[in-house]
Amino acid sequence: MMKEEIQLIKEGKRLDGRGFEELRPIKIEVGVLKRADGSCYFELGNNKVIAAVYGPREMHPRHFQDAKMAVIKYRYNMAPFSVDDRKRPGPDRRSVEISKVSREALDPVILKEYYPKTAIDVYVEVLQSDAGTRTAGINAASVALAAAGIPMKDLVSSVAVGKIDGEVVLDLNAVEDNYGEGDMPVAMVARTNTITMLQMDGRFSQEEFERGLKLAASACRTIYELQRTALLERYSESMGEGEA
Amino acid sequence: MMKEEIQLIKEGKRLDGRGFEELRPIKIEVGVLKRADGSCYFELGNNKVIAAVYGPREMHPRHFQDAKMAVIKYRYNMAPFSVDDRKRPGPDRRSVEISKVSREALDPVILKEYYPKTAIDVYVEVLQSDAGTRTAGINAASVALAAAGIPMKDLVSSVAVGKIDGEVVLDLNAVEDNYGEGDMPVAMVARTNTITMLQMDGRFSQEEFERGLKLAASACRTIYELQRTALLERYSESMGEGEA
Amino acid sequence: MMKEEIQLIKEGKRLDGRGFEELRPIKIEVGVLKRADGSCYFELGNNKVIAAVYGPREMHPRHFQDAKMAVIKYRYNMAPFSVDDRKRPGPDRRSVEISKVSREALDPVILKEYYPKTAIDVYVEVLQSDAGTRTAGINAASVALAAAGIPMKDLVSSVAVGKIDGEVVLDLNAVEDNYGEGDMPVAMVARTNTITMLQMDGRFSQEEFERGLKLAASACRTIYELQRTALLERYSESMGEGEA
Amino acid sequence: MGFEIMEDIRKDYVYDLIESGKRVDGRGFREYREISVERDVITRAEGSALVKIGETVILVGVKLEPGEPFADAPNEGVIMTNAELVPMASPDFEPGPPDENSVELARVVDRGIRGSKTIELEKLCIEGGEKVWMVFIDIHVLDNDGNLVDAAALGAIASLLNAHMPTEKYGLSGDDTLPIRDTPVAVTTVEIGGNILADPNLYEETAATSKLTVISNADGTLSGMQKSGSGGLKEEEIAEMVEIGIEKAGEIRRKYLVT
Amino acid sequence: MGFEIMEDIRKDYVYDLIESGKRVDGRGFREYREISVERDVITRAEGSALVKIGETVILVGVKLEPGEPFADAPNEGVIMTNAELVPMASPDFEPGPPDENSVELARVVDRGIRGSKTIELEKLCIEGGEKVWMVFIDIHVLDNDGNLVDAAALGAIASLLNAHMPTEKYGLSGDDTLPIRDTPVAVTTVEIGGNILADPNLYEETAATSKLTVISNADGTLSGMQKSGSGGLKEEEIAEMVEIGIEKAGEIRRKYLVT
Amino acid sequence: MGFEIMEDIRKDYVYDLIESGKRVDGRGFREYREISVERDVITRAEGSALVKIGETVILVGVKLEPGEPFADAPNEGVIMTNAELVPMASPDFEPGPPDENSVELARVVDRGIRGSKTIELEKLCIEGGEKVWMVFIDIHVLDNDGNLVDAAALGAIASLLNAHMPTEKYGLSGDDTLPIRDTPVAVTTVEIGGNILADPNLYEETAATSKLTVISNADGTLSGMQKSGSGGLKEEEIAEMVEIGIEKAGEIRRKYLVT
Repeated sequence: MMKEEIQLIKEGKRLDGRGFEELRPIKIEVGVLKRADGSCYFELGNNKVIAAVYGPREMHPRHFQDAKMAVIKYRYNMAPFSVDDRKRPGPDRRSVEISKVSREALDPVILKEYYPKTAIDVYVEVLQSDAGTRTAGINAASVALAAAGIPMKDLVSSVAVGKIDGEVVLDLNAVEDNYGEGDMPVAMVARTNTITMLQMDGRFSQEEFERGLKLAASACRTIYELQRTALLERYSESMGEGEA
Repeated sequence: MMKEEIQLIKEGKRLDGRGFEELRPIKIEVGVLKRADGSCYFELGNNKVIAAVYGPREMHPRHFQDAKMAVIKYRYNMAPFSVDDRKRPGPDRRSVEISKVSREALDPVILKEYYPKTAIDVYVEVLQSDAGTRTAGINAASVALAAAGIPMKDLVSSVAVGKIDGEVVLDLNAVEDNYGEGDMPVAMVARTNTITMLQMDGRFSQEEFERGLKLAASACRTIYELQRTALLERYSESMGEGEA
Repeated sequence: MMKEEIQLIKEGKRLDGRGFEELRPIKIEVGVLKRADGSCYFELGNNKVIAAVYGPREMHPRHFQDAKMAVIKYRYNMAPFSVDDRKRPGPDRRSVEISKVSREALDPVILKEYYPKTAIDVYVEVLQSDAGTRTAGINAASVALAAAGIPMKDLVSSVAVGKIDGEVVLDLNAVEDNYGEGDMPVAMVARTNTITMLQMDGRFSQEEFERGLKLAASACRTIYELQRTALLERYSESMGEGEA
Repeated sequence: MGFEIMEDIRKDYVYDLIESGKRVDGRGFREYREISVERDVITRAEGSALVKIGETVILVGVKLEPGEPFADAPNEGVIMTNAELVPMASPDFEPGPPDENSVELARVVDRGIRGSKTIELEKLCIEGGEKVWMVFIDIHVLDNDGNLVDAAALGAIASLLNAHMPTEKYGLSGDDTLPIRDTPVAVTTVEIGGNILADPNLYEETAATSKLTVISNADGTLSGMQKSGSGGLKEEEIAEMVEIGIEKAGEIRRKYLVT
Repeated sequence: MGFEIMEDIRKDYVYDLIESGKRVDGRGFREYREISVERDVITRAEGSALVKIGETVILVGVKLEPGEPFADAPNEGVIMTNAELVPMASPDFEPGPPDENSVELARVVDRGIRGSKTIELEKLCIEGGEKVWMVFIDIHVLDNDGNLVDAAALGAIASLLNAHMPTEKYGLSGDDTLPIRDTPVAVTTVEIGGNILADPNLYEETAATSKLTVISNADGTLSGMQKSGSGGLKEEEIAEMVEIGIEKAGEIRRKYLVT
Repeated sequence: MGFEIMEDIRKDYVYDLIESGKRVDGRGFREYREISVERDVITRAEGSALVKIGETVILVGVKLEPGEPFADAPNEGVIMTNAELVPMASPDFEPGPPDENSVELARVVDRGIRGSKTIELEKLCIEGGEKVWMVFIDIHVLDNDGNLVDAAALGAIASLLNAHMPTEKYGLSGDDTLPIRDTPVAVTTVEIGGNILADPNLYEETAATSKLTVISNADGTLSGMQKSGSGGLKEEEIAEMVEIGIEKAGEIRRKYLVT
């Protein structure tokens, strides 16, 4: 059925040595860009993404303004060299859909009514891709929004679960995604267990789905702590600067 | 000269059994869509088209408004599966031209000065094509405009005449169009014999052209009666509903 | 290194018989179009270009207006049949760049502050190309601007210098451009020796570059006189007309 | 943007009604509007279906043409799913290239079919590495009264089930029918004020902040899911939505897809 | 939209003048403005013609290149006609992809040439099913003072008549001239207040509500027709327009196309 | 357009400072901001470099893929240079197809590499006339604080110098490294009030009316030049700019490109 059969689990370990419920290494840097109002570099294994936030700022053209709240725009974009076969620049159908679900993943926590008639632009650039870029992008964007001082109820955290060799596992890499049986990206407000993004690809039993969702929730809590820590560090740094 | 010679007339009859001056079967249904202000489903043989009308409504962007009258917009569009070889979605040069001449076919009867600064949008979707879709579209649009309550001087009716095996005949189907010698779509206000669309393709002598035009005029009068009947039925139905 | 070696200089002469510092024949006609506010036909050897100027006129859309000065727009466009292999209509990357540098070549002489909030449109159509079309276009546009009555400090003149068979020569034709070692289009206000466009392609030593620049300056002075003469002739003609 | 007030009032009306246990059209919370599926309406297409859910009308056409396989699957047919939200279908749809809503609609339907491996793509190889069957699934929305995705997904599988192979047209031989091995069905629910409603109509869709589409197969497994809208959902809500999804899909499958 | 009043005044002026039997430039109702046709102005093109009708100026270039035939006519050359209403030609033309007016212009000229089978496409086959000559007819409008279609059609046929085959450039053999067997000529008339005027200039074109282009061939047959504008025409008016069309086409053909 | 006053004030500030011999960030007139070049940051690309000049950040990636050669150079590899001024990098950049600034940036970098024949294209032939290596140089601007072109050109040559051939991926044999024979370096200066400043930051770039990029090679020859901006330059100014160009290029080359 598949292009080729590859054994993705050997002796209870995944090909990259991870356990079933283990995240890839995460690295977060806040405030990496000068021009943007807020920015965040996010690494998830071999995924490297940057998110930048501009706004609240004037909305153009004016007839797209919302008189009652800010309009969130989200642009997920892959650098041409971020994937194995060069990607033609510009949006394709995949990035249009990812931009939509990512925006909706963040939308519930942003206090948009504070800034009527404005636009808040979130730009995510994927510099290197290894499966999981949309979740990495949402994690980065969430931090960048906070760093830009956009009032938010909470941070959003995101991770995917998948199915390989019949097992539900956390955070697929590209090989697992290509040869696995399913992928399920999730975003949530980790503290309240509120799911703000949920997609599925492949084939899951109802039980596998439920198990996967719980696994994702638990990993989102881990990511949430890393996001908070990164913001705190940045905050204390800039406080330090202020004192100096 | 042609790709292949096909005999299109056998024993005084056309391949589908019709006589030279015979229309394909016509079926008209008014008010087939909920959201549109007016709509009409029109079948002409194997052609299946729907027309929908929205308006008069606000014109965007504003600098396209006409201070003295409504602006008519017409969009002729083919569904990808409406033709033998799948058509790529979106407008091509052919549909751009058909949209223009179709709009101009209807323009003379619409009392545009009643609604200055507004837009009246006419959308025609070709669901299945068998030669004659632009004429079917104009017939449907004319009825949909009336059904939407747009004030009109009269209905516009449309049909094509063509030339096959040296004979001028009415209402070519796809095979006749492909292997015939000429096609001439006509639209007119049947009651006043006012021609509002006239195109020609192929080769006609002056005499053939004049004969063709008369043939089209006569067929347009037939179609006009069918259009009126369909509108009347719909009108009495909705009156009936009103009483109930 | 090159596709094919072609000897471009034989016995001290170039393939078309010109000396190293010799321009191709130039022909200038002013006021060749009725609709444009100013126009100029310019021939440089086998290059044939027309420039047309419209404006100052209202700027659309309004948010591109500059409250303090006119906005100059420049569109360099090649007719599909102007080159050996048919060019697809519409702008490509090359014409986008040429339009930018050409606009910036003319910008310094136009008294834009006289007409705030307006647009001045410069359109250059290349009808036949033989290397040097951007310089021909700038020469034509400069004259067309003057003919349109746009207030200018001075005319801009333009020419390219190049390198063939190791020699720095003036005004490359297409064969020389294809098989030569470098090309360097220059535009300047000839009277004040102010360079307003400078590009380079290929490989020049610093000394060759400096020599080339001087050669271009000298040729621009020649072209400047031809531009002035063409405008004067046109002016005296129209004066003559006025008297008649 | 001029109709905001009306929209607010309408949302409140829908909301209040639901709070009192009712829906605008009198249905039960888990009840679908009337569904109709008419197949083979477009004879020019290899497969087609006109689907109505209430007043939502969608026409799906399937075309089959020989084409080049993807480099990473040289012996498999290719699925291309496209959705056109033509401006005829709603005053909110505009002419132009597909926007994010049409793209999402097409991709969700596509993933449902792909995830369940509905089409036996490996049987659609004509000449390995050179020529395979391209399956174009075109979703043409004619009237939008809400819940486009369920109608589109139903139209897609109904069209596929009846599609024939145009082997003769292309001078090829082989089977007459498109090889189909599953019947994915999409079931969409929305959350309004803590209540879960199946098959939202347009008013309900506008009033809801979260929507979940659940695509499930004949054996009860899930082969696609998509949350949309600017609200969040609780785990329990999702569990309920999935349960409704599987249950309703079964009903729809039995009624409209089993022949 | 700011010049509407001026436009109205101008329309009235044109109209009143015609009512009194005169045209703005003093011509008779069936009279053309001065026509000039200069061929081979663009040596980079295989054929070209600069056509002026009054102050309307159009440059047509014909390029010939080997390319792939269409699947349904594997042994025939391919005609591609394109028109660019470049913004140079009129304050009303805008940069950007072809709008409906350029598309219509190109397609009407194209149909005239196709309908009359002017180009012997079957002689343009290089290698059956693989390689045929592509005939690109590019219409470049330089100055628009009305009646673009007659000028464009005249430029097209004049260019084609003189076009040579670039066989050597592509290492091919064969005839030196493009095989042409007819000379379609377009004649456009407008109706203003019941009067029929040939060769409308821009003012007249704006004042008229109906325009008819009639394309006819050397033998007097018709090979194309296009009504445009937002008005209607009576059968008698069309008959008169067709009659003028055939008559004027004959005059133009004799004067500018017979060598 | 709402920030014009601030922009004017800022321009005056920059201008006045320079008049008094100083730059906004305290640098000397011919001094660059701090430069950093980090190579091989993107392992998915065959070559890459993250370049920072002050707070300007650019990521360049080089991808190599087999493709078709151009007809007029059937035995040579193909260079494709593209620049994306993604909206992340500046409030002034907008999403959408490349505008004139991105096109110019890509073309100037491209010409520098082409003019110096940096890449030995004749060694990139896989199968004459059929298959050659395509070299995609993608410039991704992440943060714009001025002087994009020097950063982009430096990123391009740094990426090329380290790029490996993905022969194995495509089942081909051959050398492991991309054949590079020169190291073109771009040096940009601006003229403000008669003063020439190297490596303008964003404020200076905005205040200046003329900018000149000079690209020079290891042997001191020039392989590209581009004046931009709406002002003019005197011959002496250009001479000074070229001199600075060659001098600074040498320094940068020694420091960042020689390994």
